[in-house]
Amino acid sequence: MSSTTASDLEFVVRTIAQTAVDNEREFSELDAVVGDGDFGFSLARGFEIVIADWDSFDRSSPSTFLKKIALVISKRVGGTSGPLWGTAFLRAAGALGDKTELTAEDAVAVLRAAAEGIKARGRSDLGDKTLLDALIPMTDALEKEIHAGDDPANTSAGLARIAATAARTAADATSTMQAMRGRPSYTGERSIGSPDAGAVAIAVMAERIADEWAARG
Amino acid sequence: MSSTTASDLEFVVRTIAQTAVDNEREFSELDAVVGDGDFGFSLARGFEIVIADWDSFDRSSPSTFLKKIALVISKRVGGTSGPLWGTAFLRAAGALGDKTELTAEDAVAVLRAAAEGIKARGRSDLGDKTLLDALIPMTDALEKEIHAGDDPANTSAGLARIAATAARTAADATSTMQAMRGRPSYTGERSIGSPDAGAVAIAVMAERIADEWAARG
Amino acid sequence: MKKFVNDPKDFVPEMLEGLALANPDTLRYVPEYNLIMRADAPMTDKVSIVQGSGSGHEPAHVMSVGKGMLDAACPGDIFAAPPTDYVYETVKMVASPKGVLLLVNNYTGDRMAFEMAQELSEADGVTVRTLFIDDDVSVQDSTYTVGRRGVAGNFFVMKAVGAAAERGADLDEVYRIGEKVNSVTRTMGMALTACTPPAKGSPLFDLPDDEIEMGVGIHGEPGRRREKLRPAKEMVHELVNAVVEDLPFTSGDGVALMVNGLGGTPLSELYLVYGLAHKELAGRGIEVRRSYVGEYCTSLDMAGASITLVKLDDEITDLLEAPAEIPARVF
Amino acid sequence: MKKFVNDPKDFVPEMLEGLALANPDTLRYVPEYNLIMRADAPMTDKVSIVQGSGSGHEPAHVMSVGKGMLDAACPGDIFAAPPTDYVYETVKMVASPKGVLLLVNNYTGDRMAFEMAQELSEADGVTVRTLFIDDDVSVQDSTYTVGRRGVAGNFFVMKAVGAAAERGADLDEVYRIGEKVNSVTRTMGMALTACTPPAKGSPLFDLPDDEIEMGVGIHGEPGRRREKLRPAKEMVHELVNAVVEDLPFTSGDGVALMVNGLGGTPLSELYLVYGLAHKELAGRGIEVRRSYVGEYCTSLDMAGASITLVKLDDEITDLLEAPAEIPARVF
Ligand SMILES: Nc1ncnc2c1ncn2[C@@H]1O[C@H](COP(=O)(O)OP(=O)(O)O)[C@@H](O)[C@H]1O
Ligand SMILES: Nc1ncnc2c1ncn2[C@@H]1O[C@H](COP(=O)(O)OP(=O)(O)O)[C@@H](O)[C@H]1O
Ligand SMILES: [Mg+2]
Ligand SMILES: [Mg+2]
Ligand SMILES: [Mg+2]
Ligand SMILES: [Mg+2]
Repeated sequence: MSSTTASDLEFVVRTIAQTAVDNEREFSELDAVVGDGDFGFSLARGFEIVIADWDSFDRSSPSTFLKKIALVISKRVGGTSGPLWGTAFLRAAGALGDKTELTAEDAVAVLRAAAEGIKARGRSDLGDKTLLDALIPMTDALEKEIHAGDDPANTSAGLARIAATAARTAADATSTMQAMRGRPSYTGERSIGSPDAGAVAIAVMAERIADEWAARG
Repeated sequence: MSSTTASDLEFVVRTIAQTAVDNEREFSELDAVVGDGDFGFSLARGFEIVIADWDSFDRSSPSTFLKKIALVISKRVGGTSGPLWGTAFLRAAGALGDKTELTAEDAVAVLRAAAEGIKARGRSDLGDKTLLDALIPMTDALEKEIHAGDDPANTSAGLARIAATAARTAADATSTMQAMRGRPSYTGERSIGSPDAGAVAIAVMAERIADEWAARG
Repeated sequence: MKKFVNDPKDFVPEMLEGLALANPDTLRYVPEYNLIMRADAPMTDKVSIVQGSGSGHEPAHVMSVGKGMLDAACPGDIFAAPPTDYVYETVKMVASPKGVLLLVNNYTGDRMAFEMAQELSEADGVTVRTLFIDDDVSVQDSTYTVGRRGVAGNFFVMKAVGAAAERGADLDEVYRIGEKVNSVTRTMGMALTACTPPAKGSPLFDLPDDEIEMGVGIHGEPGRRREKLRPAKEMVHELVNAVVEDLPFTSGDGVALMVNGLGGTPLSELYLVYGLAHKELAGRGIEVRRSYVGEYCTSLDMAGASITLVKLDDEITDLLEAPAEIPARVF
Repeated sequence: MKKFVNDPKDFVPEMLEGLALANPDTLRYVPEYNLIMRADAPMTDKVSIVQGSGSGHEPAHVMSVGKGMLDAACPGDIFAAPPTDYVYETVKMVASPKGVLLLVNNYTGDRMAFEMAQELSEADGVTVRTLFIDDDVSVQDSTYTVGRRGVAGNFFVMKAVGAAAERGADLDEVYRIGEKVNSVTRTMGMALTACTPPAKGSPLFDLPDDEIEMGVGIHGEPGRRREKLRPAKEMVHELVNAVVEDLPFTSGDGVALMVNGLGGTPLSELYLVYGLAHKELAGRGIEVRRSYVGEYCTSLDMAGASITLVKLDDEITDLLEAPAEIPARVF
């Protein structure tokens, strides 16, 4: 079974950041449908600082590194996304303790911790039509694949692809859901018919990670 | 030579009033091109009162009758048109003195007096791209035709048609002129290319008078 | 057209009724003449100040009636000067033994209506003077036009003469002050979008999505020229330039700076414009001593703004600082 | 998009800079945290009042900073709650020994940011209370949403707690007053057009030429339903009805009535709406004792309006009447 190294972690975070910056307009458009159109703007303002300050982050451990990211997000990202994504990165950092080498199981633990943080902060759960509805199914698919044993596809890149596919399917499926949390919930039934912006963002990030992981070879 | 009776005068005034009310929107649209789009609204607010109060006007003489019209216009019509059209009707009344029967020559005198009133009030003249550029050529054509003698076309209805044709030609020709007075003059050369709203209104009124005079037989 | 409107013919009367209902103690509405007046006018010991013009410029001028500013405003229909008769009746209602000052934005129709009303009032024995306001630098004076237009700068004239009258100045003195303020006030505006008169129901002119009208009039009259939409700082630079060079305002001058919204532009943008204009002036050594940001003279729902500068001296500053109690905010 | 804007990312900071330049004696701008604060804050003998929320609602809340209202406002980007850190730093800067009251419009993001900031501040030893404002009757409370939204009615809460704090009330008393005002304040709004966030560059939603959004949120969130544009009196009837029946307001009540413009609707229309609403209330035996017409809480350049009613008693009336010195007009 492949292991996720610290440099893999940096690659993933960096790709998330770059995806947020590159998709600023698209993510805002998604949020405009039944929200207020600022989701892409909010994320991009934080993640562009992540990229700008990239070299300066303390990398003494994977956990410290993630904590730094959490801090940048909390400092600069506003809206609902600021507290949610800040909490997610903070809890992810906490899940790693003082580990220096990371395994695929650690990746699952990190994602679970992030999801639990979002649930607690947002008083939300699976089925409320939020980013959790992409994040949790993606984590489930990843975990299932790891437990399935040493399938030849079971490389880091292969796992990334499986996660991405699961995230996309789940994000698309949010279209049929009615929003129970966040701004779209004000519209009641009118939230049905379009996917959740946060869930789609998770899918786009996971797909980009899978694409580039494959390219890394 | 035909004579213009008091009932002809009432017919003409009534037709002017009805034309103003019926063309409220069109006249405003014309004024919107390089003006402020209220010309039709302003005229209609006055002439609708002329129609509503029609039966109550003092008709002891043609002059008294025109003076009453002038008063209604002055009371209710705002913008540049209020003082101009009010003055025009007042001067027209003055030109009639205590006449009770009116001739075609009297019609010319009335139109001349109206034009002179507008010139004085508006400090304007032929060539400034205003309603004068339809009113004066129309009056000239009428006068010329009367002096041409007893042409068989020289009935009241025939004269009305000649006046209407002249007014229309002249109004259309204002398109190539640059406005020297009134709001369109602020735009300088940009006033070239569209006809003057006031001039077109004169033409539309004259045409309707000619049409209905013919119908009266 | 998307507006709060019932029958467009009732737009102005219904607005004025709302204004009166919102200010029951201080204002009186006279429907026959579209007249809004101070409930306590006329005062026998004070020159009465009247401003009239078309409607559609709110808060100008009906929302400037009150202690320390206007005794009455007599608006016409949307963008139409009031009928002579309304002006004449208004003067009658606020006629004071100390006289009446008529403030008129300089347009053909307004000039005619007010000049005729002045004549009629004088024949009744009322002392009347009429002051024409012409602060707009967009339209250059020339032999053939009626001259520059009166736009947002009229606010400063109203404020100054209102304060002077409240302090008991006589008619000649009030007139002198008004003329002086007008002579040091300059304005330039621009439109991002056209406005829609309620009775017309569609925009007054077509302005493509990427174009603006530089030097627009407050009745939607075309301005100096059409040009491409540009970043705010470039457009503000052009507006400030036109105003500064006209008087001209020079290094060392102390000024009042007004950023006036034309009706459809929110305060957020107006304050952004204010900051840019303030810095433009600072860069030229012109010191902003008083600032005004908001809507003072609008053009219905037009998106756009104008910039006004007033060159201050002690007398003008003192009059602008004086209190006033009107529906619209002034300080 | 047709706006006065340079780089959209700079829209909020440039607006705040303009605000500070226009009020050099009374306001201070702290760019690091988007913070606008009273130049003389914190006062050791007064509870400090802070309101934060997204930008795009001007004059709320940055233009309500001043004596008698807010000690500071910390806006986020357009329509985005401020980052927790900005709120935390703001509290630090205005922390008073008498405590700090945070006023928060009730939205998920704002709640989170302010709750986290309160925890951080309390850990530093500052006494903080947080009041959530939720006057919007459009959104019905339910088990799954975060509850009603805070909209234009926040003005009355700010005004009342600001006055009470200025008079020396302690934190619990100020909180009690804020909660009381919020409990008798109800608002309902509607949009004629969508708004255009500068960074998005296009309208936030599509609203056909003959449709309105009834019950719209101040961030352009869809409301109760789409419906056809109708004469003003019918739409105003619906708005008044929704507000009156919610509390409910009943015959004999004395109220403050606010007609708030959403940014793109001119004063002329707002006064027309005011008149209609006033008469609707009179017809139900509800007496308007104080009136507010203008822009108090906007949604960028959205055309539309909201109607707010506050049920008055002597205590609330007294606090609303108290003077305040802020960039935006309040009386
Ligand atoms: N209570 C919540 N729990 C989890 N996720 C949420 C919650 N509320 C909103 N979200 C997510 O955040 C996204 C919107 O983020 P953002 O635009 O920053 O929020 P807003 O503008 O409403 O404050 C939604 O698409 C959804 O995925
Ligand atoms: N000084 C003038 N002399 C004669 N006619 C004029 C003058 N100014 C304007 N007009 C006429 O009046 C028409 C516009 O009338 P109106 O819309 O009521 O004026 P405004 O809205 O500019 O006050 C013009 O089309 C023109 O024919
Ligand atoms: Mg959002
Ligand atoms: Mg006109
Ligand atoms: Mg006009
Ligand atoms: Mg938001």
